[in-house]
Amino acid sequence: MNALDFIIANSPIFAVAIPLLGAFLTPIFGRINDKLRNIFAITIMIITTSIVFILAYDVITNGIRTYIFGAQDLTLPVVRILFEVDAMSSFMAIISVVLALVALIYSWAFMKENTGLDKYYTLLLLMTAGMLGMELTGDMFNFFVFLEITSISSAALVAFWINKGKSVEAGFKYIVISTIGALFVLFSVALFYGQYNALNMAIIAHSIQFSFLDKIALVLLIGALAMKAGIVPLHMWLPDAYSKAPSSITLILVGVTQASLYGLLRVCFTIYGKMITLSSISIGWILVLFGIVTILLGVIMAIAQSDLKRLIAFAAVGEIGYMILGIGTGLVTMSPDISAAGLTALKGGIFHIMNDALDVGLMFLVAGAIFYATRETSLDRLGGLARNMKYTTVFFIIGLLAVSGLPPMNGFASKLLIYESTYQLNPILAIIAILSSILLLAIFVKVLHSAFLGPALPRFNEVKEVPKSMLFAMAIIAGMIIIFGIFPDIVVNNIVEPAANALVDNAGYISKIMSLAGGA
Amino acid sequence: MLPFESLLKTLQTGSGFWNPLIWIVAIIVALLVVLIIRGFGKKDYKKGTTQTQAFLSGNPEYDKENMHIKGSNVYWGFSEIMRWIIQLLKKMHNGNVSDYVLWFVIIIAILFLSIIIPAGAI
Amino acid sequence: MIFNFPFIAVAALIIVGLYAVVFRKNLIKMIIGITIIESGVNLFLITLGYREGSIAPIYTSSPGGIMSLPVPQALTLTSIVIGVAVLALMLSLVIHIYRHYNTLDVRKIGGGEE
Amino acid sequence: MSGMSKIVKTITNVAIPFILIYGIYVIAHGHLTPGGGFQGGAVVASGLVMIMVAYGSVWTMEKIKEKNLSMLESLGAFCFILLAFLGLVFGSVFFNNYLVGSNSLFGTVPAAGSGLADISTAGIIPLMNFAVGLKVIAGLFAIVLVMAYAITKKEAKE
Repeated sequence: MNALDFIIANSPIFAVAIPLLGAFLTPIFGRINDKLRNIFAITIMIITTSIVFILAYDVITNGIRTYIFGAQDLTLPVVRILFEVDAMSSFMAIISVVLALVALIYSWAFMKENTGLDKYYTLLLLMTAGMLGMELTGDMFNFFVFLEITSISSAALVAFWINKGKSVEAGFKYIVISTIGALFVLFSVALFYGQYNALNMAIIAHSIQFSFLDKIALVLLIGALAMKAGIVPLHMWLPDAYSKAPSSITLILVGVTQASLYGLLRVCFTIYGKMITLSSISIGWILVLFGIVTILLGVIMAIAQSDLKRLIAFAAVGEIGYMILGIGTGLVTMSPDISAAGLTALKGGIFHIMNDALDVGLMFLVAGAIFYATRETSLDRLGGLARNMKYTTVFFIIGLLAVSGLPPMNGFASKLLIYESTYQLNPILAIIAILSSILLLAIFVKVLHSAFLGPALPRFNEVKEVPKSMLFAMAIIAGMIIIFGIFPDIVVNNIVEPAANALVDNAGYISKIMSLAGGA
Repeated sequence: MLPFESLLKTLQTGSGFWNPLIWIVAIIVALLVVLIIRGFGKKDYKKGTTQTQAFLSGNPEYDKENMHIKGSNVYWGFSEIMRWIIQLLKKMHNGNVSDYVLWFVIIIAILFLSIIIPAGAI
Repeated sequence: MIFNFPFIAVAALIIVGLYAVVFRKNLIKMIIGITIIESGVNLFLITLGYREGSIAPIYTSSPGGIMSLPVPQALTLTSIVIGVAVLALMLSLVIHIYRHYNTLDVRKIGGGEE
Repeated sequence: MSGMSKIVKTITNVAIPFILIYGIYVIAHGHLTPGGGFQGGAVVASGLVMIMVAYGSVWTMEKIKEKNLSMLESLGAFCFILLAFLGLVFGSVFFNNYLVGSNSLFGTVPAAGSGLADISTAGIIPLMNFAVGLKVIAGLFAIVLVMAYAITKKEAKE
């Protein structure tokens, strides 16, 4: 067995274990030298990223992968922890690692003046490991554990600037909300375990009966994961946490939110996949309703904000609504097989997960750059920054075009898929979505005007362009936005469509484990 | 690795298609038209004359710094009309974590009713 | 009937905990509420693995007979460990909140959000 | 928190070896009896917290730096992951219990059915218990120590 085969065979576990290993080695390197520690963290993340890409390539070409912990083969009843990676998982994992890598590069200069950076890097790597674990695991209890790992480390990072009261307060809110959500997830896991004697997602999905207890579990899982994913009206922690965290952390928080959204999809499409297609069950419509409310509230609140990061956070809430709208439309049309329009909506929703991460992420990075240069986040006191921060302005304009869904950026491609397919479900949905997209444009034009344009303000005469590592991080994301915008077809055909098909095909997901266990 | 033709393929949306390259060509053409139209007026523009000064209905121009419209004043009219709903929504985001959890309980209750009742008897 | 009692206790604990989180205004009391919810969930897990008249699942010098299921106990243990970490993080954040605001009243610390 | 009276300090000095030994016993027998890394670690950490209460957090902080504790904690976690990786190296699967049946340390396969326990069984599980125990001791003690120290500093300032 050569080295590449070895890496491919063990890639699911490497994706989680290497950041974990790196997290605990970081303090040791931090004792030697600050620069060495940063290089070490970035190296670890580059290794993780390449492993995730190898894994994703392997999954998309060869189908679902499983990895059993501690043994070569599986016996019934399945008590072993196992990872099950399909195209959807690997799609989400790619987003998470890319965001984490960019955040690490960005942190180099952005967090330089802070103390306690050993802990910062440790927690950041832990958070990445937790996110990847949530996305790759095939076990409900393991999902809960990784959910908690992610929550704890990200809450600690939200409150990283402990000298600011607001940051600590936002971190506290985040951990309270996350813990309550995670406890209800655990309660649902216990309900499954009590009925089916299984913790594995595929086995639960195989034997699910949709009894009364299953309905309770479904309600609790949807509620808890929707809260973690920031769906209105459970989103209120999100603007607080996003706006008070350091910008590099906010970028990963976007990924954490989407990992929770992935959990929601896993629950709806895989675990309840057999039952969701029954006409008496209206989960699809519930998601569509959630999506519309989320879009509307996000954009209306964003218009009224005067704090830059809080404004972007509400715009991010609106963007989450688009994903939910697309995915909910896909779910509505499943009876029992998905229609062509439904598949388009699902593709749009999944593609928008990636685009939202890039667009909103770039916006947060720009907001962080403005904060780094001017120590100011209020739009009322900013102005004329384009004179001194040329590159940041260019990146902001790219992000503006992308986030408000203007062609030819990537945001347009995914939103177009969502508009066209929701129009076939109900025209009003598409109209609301398009109008909100226009409002998003208005919101960010306001930011462009009040922060970057306008006369030079004397108090910002000394402002300089941000350091190179921050510019480089922004350039990576801006480059991806442009490439995905000009060639949306590559992404949709190679990554998004397998992910959508994998999500719909829950029979394949179940039979993989069943054939492995030799039963049924 | 990727064949060149795959870059030129269009994104099918079920009821239509989207090809950014055509769009970019259209944008370049539009920019050229704009440039040509701009060229017509360019020779009338003279620097250093009163032509370049701001005209505010005959009022004197303020300091440059005071001329900048602040972030919360942009879209003033729009937010004035939407005031009632914005005030309502802002009241919702009161920063109190107890209320956040209360919303969670309410949503769980609503979801519970909406999933249990249509499915009929327990 | 008597074997349903733990499940009633689980429901009671979760409701009491949620009540404390929602209606108590002191941050420490809210944290206590979260811990009560966690105890409820842990009790539920433990109860699932219990069988009437069973012994603890330890093989060392075991007296024989049916054993209760060890998997839920392992899950509970993991959940307790996570609970300790969450509790520590929440308490240390509360210490910092108290330093900044000089109060633990949840209505006073959240004010001033736009 | 400054130190407490001489009586408390003396009693602490007498009691602490027993608490530590009990905690280490619980860690070492984690694969045979109820207990394991977390439980034993919590016992040891509470013993250390007793020292902190008796002698005061400022004194303890001077003797044991918080930085060293977090290094120890990282070391514990690192050993745990390393053992899992060794499973990959020697047994071709992550977390593989490669020591079982190797007749080396902890490598004996126990007889089937109930009976008296043999401590030299269970493969890498006792080793992992020690790693977790180290992490829990350092982690829990660091949490309590830092919290107490922070509150003491706050009181001293006022």
